[in-house]
Amino acid sequence: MNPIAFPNVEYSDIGPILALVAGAMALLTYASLVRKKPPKGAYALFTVCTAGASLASSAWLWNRFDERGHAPHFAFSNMISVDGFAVFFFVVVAIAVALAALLGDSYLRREQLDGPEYYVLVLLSAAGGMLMAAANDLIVIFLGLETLSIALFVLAGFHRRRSESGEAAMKYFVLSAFSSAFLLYGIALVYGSTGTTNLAGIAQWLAANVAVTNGVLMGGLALLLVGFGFKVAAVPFHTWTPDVYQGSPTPVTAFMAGASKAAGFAALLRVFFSTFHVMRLDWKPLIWALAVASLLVGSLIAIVQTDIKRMLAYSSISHAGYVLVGLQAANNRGIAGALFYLLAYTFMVIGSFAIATVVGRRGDAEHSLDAYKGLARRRPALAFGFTVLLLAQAGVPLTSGFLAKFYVISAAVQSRSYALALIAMLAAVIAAFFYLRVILTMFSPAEGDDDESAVPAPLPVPFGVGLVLVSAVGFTLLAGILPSVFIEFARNATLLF
Amino acid sequence: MIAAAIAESGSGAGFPLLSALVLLPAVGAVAVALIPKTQEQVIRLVGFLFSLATAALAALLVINFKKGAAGFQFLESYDWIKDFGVAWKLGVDGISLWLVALSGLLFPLALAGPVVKKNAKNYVAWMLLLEAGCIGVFLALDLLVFFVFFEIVLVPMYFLIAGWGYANRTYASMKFFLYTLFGSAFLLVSMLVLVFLHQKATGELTFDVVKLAETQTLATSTARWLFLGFAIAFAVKVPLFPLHTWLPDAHTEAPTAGSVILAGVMLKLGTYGLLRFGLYLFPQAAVDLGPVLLTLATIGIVYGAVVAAVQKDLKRLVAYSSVAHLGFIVLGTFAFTNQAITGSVLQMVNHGISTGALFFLVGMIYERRHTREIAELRGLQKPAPILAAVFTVVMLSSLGLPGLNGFVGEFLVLLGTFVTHRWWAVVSATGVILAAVYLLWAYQRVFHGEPDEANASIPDMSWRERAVMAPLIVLIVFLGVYPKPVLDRIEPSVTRLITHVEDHSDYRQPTVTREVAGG
Amino acid sequence: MDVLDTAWLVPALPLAGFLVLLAAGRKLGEPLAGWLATTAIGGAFVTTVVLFAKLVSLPGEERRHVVRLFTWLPVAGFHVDVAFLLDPLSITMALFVTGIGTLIHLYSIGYMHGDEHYPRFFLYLNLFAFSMLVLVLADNFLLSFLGWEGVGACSYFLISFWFTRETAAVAGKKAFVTNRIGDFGFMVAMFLMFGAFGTLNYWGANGVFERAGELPAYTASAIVLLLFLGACGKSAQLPLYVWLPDAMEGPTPVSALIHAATMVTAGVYLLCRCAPLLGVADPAVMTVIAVIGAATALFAATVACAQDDIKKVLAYSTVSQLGYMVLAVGSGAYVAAIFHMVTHAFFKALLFLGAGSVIHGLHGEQDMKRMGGLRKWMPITWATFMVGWLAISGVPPLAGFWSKDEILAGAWSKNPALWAVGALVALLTAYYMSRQVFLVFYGESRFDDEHTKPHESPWTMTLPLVVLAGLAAVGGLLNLPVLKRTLFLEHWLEPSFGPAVEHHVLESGAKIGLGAVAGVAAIAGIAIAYRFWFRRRPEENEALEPAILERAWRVDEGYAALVGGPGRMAAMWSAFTVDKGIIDGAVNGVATLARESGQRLRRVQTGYVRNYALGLAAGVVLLLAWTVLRVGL
Amino acid sequence: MTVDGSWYLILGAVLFTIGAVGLLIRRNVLVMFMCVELMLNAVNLTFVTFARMLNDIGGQVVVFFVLVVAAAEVVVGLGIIVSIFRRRAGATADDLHILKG
Amino acid sequence: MSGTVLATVGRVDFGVFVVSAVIILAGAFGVILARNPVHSALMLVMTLFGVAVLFVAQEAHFLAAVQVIVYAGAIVVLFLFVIMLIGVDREEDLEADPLPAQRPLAAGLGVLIFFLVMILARANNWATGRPSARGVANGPGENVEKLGHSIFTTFLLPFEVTAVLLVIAVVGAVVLARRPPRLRDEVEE
Repeated sequence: MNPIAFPNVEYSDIGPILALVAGAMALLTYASLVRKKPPKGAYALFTVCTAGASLASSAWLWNRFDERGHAPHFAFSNMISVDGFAVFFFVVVAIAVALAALLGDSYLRREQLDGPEYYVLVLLSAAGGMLMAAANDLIVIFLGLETLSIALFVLAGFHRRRSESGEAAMKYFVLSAFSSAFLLYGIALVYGSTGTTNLAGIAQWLAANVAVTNGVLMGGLALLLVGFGFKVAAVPFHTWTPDVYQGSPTPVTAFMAGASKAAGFAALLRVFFSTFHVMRLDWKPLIWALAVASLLVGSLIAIVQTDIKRMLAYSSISHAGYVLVGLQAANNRGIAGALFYLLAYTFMVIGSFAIATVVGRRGDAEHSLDAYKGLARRRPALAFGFTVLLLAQAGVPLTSGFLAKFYVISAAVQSRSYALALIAMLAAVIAAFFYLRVILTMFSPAEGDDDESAVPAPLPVPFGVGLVLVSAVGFTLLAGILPSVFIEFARNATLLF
Repeated sequence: MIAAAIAESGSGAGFPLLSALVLLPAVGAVAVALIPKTQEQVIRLVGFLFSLATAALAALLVINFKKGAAGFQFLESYDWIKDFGVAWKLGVDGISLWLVALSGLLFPLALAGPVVKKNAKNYVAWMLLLEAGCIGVFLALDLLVFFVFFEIVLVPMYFLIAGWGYANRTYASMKFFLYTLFGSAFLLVSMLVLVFLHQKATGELTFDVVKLAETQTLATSTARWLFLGFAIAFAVKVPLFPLHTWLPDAHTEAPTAGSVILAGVMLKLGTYGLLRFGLYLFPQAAVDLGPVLLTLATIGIVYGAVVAAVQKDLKRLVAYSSVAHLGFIVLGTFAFTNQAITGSVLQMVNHGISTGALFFLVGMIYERRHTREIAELRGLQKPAPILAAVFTVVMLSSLGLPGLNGFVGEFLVLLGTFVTHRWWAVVSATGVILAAVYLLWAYQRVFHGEPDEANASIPDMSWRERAVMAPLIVLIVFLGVYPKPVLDRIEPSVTRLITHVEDHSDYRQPTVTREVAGG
Repeated sequence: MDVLDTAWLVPALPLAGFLVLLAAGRKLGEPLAGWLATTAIGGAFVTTVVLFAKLVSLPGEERRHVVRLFTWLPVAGFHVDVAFLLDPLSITMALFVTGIGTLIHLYSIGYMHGDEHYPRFFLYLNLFAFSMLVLVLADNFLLSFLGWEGVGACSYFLISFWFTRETAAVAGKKAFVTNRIGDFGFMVAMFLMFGAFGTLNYWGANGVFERAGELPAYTASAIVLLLFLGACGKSAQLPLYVWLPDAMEGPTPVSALIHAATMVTAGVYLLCRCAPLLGVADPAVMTVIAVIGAATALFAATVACAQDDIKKVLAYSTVSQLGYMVLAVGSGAYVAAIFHMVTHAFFKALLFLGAGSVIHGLHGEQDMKRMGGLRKWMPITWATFMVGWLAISGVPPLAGFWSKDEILAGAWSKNPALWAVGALVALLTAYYMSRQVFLVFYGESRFDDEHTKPHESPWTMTLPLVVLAGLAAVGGLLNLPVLKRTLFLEHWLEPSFGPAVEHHVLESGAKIGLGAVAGVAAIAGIAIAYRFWFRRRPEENEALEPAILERAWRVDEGYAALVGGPGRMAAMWSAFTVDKGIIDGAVNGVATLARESGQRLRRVQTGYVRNYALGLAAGVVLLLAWTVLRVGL
Repeated sequence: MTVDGSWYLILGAVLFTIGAVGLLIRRNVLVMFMCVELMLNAVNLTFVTFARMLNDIGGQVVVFFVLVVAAAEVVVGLGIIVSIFRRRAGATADDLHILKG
Repeated sequence: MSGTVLATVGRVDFGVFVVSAVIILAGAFGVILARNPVHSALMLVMTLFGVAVLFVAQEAHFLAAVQVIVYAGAIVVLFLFVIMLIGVDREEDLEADPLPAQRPLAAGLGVLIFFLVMILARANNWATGRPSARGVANGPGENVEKLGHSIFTTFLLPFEVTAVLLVIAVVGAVVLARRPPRLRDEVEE
């Protein structure tokens, strides 16, 4: 029997992932060993610190790229690639974790679901997401995706008193398993036709066999797109999104919309743009179609929604369309645009769901548009924050949302996809309708508001949620007004592929 | 040539006046936002003072503007998004100068004039933000910066209509926002296509309007498509027939100050865009497709007037009159003669003053009678002779009576257009007749006749209202009698623009409209 | 400093009056405001007289002086100054505008006594005087146009002066709008001239008239026809005359000043001013002008025969007399036109003021059928009115005879048919004026003399009457065709009309003959009226007042049917069917479409997880199918 | 002669399709879930076949990981089913449709 | 090895394949057509066994063992356990689908997916990749050893990730299966 020569492993390469996993383990161990309830918010604080450690580790990685011998490279026997692209998503996911933890704290206490499980699952799920982003092997992507998803199934069904929550978990689970099967089948076909699941290996094979039109490979690619398309909620693989976003506990929805979508896109971008770059003429039309369908379907259905979470879900579908526009451009600007978009979107959408968390009140039930009536009067700051976030999602200038759209659309134009660029802009017009509708609702008086003496029911904004809002709104405005540093970040992330 | 013009203007260094003009109102908005809600008087005062300070800056700009220089002055340029070659580049020339001045004038009046009943804080803050946006649009010399301002103004205006408007405000504000956004979609895409094609041809990625305009690299058909894209966006904003239907709704439902700004300043964003970008960036395409726009403008002039005549709502009537008036501006823009374009620019200012004033007046009537239905108003001249007199002057300005400002612009436009596009000018001139029909008819129904009880008891203009109208009336007369200082500053820039069009297209201006040698 | 350089004072004085009244009119009140206004216009008159004297002292060829004040519109090649032109024509116009204007201001002080808007009235009057003076003194078309529209606006203000009266309001609007149709012609004519010459100046090195000869005939014809359209509006010619009869809703001094003596003659003035252009135009254009003038004269005269309103008769008479003037212009008899303009100003202003005096005396009564026998109540009014009557009827040797004679002579040389129409009009004029005099001043009183005590007017009103009566009597002296030397006006105006003027030379025999026929026609008219109307009850002559004439040939109704029917329908159709329905409908349709597709698409989201999975599978099939197509079957 | 790899692969495709169709037509969540297992097995079979054809151990390793994932998924999936259907009669997927539109 | 042996082996392999395929497909159809979930589960076991046999036929012995132990042994038992726990071992009415279009569409799409994959595969060979990219599978040596070697070297990271996955599964199972605590009345917000 041959002795096994373990590969040389440098764990600092996956420091951000390890930080999250370690945090989760620590939390789990503590909670199972110590009976005493920890002080209020301790879990959340710990999770935020973990995310902070992850961020710090990411920053360290990022800065090290400039050093000799630490340029972007593959690690763990070529299983992952340590590059700017990965680090970018580490950052995005870590931010999502921190924000989700802050949101979760008060929510869990309000809904009397407190305990460490939420945080553990969020941390582990996020680790899966990061893994997807860094993966250099289809099997790692698959494992990362499953890690992310399985934790999310649990989180979706976390609010066991709400039947919607269970239904969401159920639907998410069935459909996700279904799509994973397709993804896996796609991986198998790619494996068969190229002889490897390793992305670098695939790229090498493609470079050597560029002229061959390979049906199995292309079939595999199409099925990969099914799996990723499902994760990022692109039409026609979006059907789970509204139901799951609506049914899940709101902080979970926020995390899902932020981290899960980003991770899905990380894998999609890496596999399609980087690995299958030579086949871009084959996949661009598919992405084109998916982008158009997502843009239009997402916007059109969103305008007839009356539930805020559901509406945001549909809007997230149309946002996925924009990111796909960036991918469809298949140039560096497009990818950088997609990255910037995801960064901006993470803040916008988590901020938005933060407000839904507050307005949803106890039982996570009040998500109809009517619940937002008169918000501007009762909670002007909240209404202002939501307005900024919604306008950003609509793509109004001086917010990050505008630059994100501008970025991907400019990439599309650069690659001469004029029609797509125009469709994307027109979809933004449709989309603007429902964002404005929400804004309008907040600024219109609620029933009984005319009566000056009537005291509206208090709408407390917990500290954590406030923090989320401040950072979301702050980032949205900051990146909208002084975007250079963030754009630089996104651009460097693509250069350091 | 442009470089020389810039060098000659030379006032780039020193105090960043233009940035200050844009930022001061924005700072004001923030300042207002920080004052507690209950301090309504303080809020109003602070808001007014900020807009007044902005007006002072605008006046400073006008005073220091180098007369006779054609190029951009007071240039400022700072990198904004380096990766895209986007810079915070501001500059002013004879075309934008007066629009900035107009904004500087109308906003303090709009803030001082009508008093809103509720939530003064948000209202004032939005107004100031709107001012920053509007001034930004006129000063931006970077396409993206322009676009940012062009879009951002929608937000405050949307809130002003939706928050302080009349019964049908939701529909109107939504329509306004979405319609304009629809146009912007074409603008943004065309803009990007232009920029990237320019990059392909020259290797430089830049949104700098001057650079884009001075190196014409586009193929004819491409330029036409791009021009069309720009034109759609601006046509919506102008609004040009048949993209105008958002305007009556928005104007009618907006609060008085909103209507004033909407008509006075915001519609000019479209005409200014056509002039600054349509002609400057796509000279040949503008020449080729000019007749299309001329035709739409002409239809708009006649159609707007005809439709205005039978409106039942006084505010709606004024709104449709804007469609007609803006038609003149577009007509002049695409006539490509010194007189027509200079007239257009002047007409932008004139329309801002007179239609702004008209909306103030309609607002005053509404405040007194709580209706805008023409059928319910009658004989107001009897209880309110001063109001009637002011209305008369403004109305005469609006219908283009010589000696008042409206005539000067309209006449120059028609005169200049006639030389190059005879029949368009002739048909458009009938708009002058129709303007008299609908305005006088409206005046007759509202102010003449024997007032019934409800109308007989209204108060005349208050001192506050008189103070608001006074500067407008003075300008209406002044610009009608002695427009020379204004024309002298517009004309060099217009001449340069036409020379630019001639340099880059097969168009040649007729001799008769050219600058006389040594004249 | 040259005395002529003070020409700007002429319009400036009324303007100053206007401004003062604007600022402090209400504080001044009655009668100070009136006196102020009168002083202002009087000052202008005096200045004009001084200027006139100076101009007369100059040799003929130097009688053209331009006073430039400041640049109005400078845009590249287009340059318009605010500049005044002093030449015989403009100074003549200025003289009679300020002269008659002063008289009527004075008259108004009495007439408007007690009106609650007394200062406002004088404010408008001064503004009108200013505009009118700008119109006649301007050195270029555009400045003239400023005055042109300015007088239109003032006319609007003054017609609807008593704005609470619905009819006054409507009449004011109608006047303005109708004038605007003419102004449209004026404007387009200016565009054409600018296109041809690059300037709108009258004279000077680059002036339009100086270079008129360069114009192709068809351009010149177009310009002239368009200017004539403007003149038709202002001078109430067919088919744009309709506003003038309605304009009588204004106070009577207004009718006298604006709608008889001055403003309405602006069209004629413009045509005369453009004589050099008219000379270049196709002769057919002149014929058109002459025919329209003659037709208007005849048309209005027939209508005047059947009017009951004392002012309406005079209004139609004005239209008719303006037709005479236009006929003269069309015949190339510019001097005759100006001559008649002046004499007409004298006697028509006189008649209007007289009528005003009557109305004043009867406390607002305007129906002639309810007057009668006023001779004894209002002797001065009666006496002066008689002078005006005879003058307008063309009874020698009063002013009207001479000027009308000139016109008829011109018409004769143009075309005897035109002369025939002119002569017929002369007869009708004498007839309807006599009818008016007999109905108003003779016969028995038909008003309720129990309660109404007619009274003579105060001196401020009668003084102008007397002065005007004097002028109407001797006005013929201006241009007596007795000797060449006595044709003062013709010699005086010659520099203004330049070489373009055709000299109608008729042998004195023919001229005397024509004059005799005109005189006979006048006498005949008076005789017929005497036969039917003198001291008779008006009811006896209903046959002479057919309804069709009373309703002015139903032209107004026709226009109303045209504009009020199809025009209004078209506007309504545009506003509601096209704009609201089609255009806005399309916009809202897009919104509805989006919402509907949203609703439809949303139904796909059934809530059944198996359906979702089905959709996912369908997506798989689509992707695979596309791949298959891409790879090739 | 060994059986050509493509037979195995076709078998895998058939099995995959049966699993997919089964998931679409069955209402019982548990059975749907089993259908997923069918699909995963089809994939596993495909991987193993490819591994043999390519003579590459990597394919077999993938199957190993898929087995782990399947196990984890089953645990969580059944957990969800239990938590939902504990209080309901039957385990019919169609019963869950309060979220829609 | 002689030609005869090869031929025999070939025949045996063929026989194994056919038999296994029949078992697999029968089991698969059984899963989706059985009315009773319990029957479905048992049919699933049949398929799993068939697959395991084919693993063996392709020299993936370790995976075959795992397939039987983990899948057939653990997973299906878990299924059965849950079926019993929530008491859904009643028969499902398969005659009609309450969602009318579902069934034909499902069948149609399934058939389409299959044929599309077939068409794609027909366009060229199935396995076109570079052989033995990550180590030899077929040659001499124990399958388990080769697999283990690969897992602990090349696939070390994925292997470590499975640990995370299992932790999630445990935590998830606990979270989901635990009865929700009763609502407290007083809420600190």
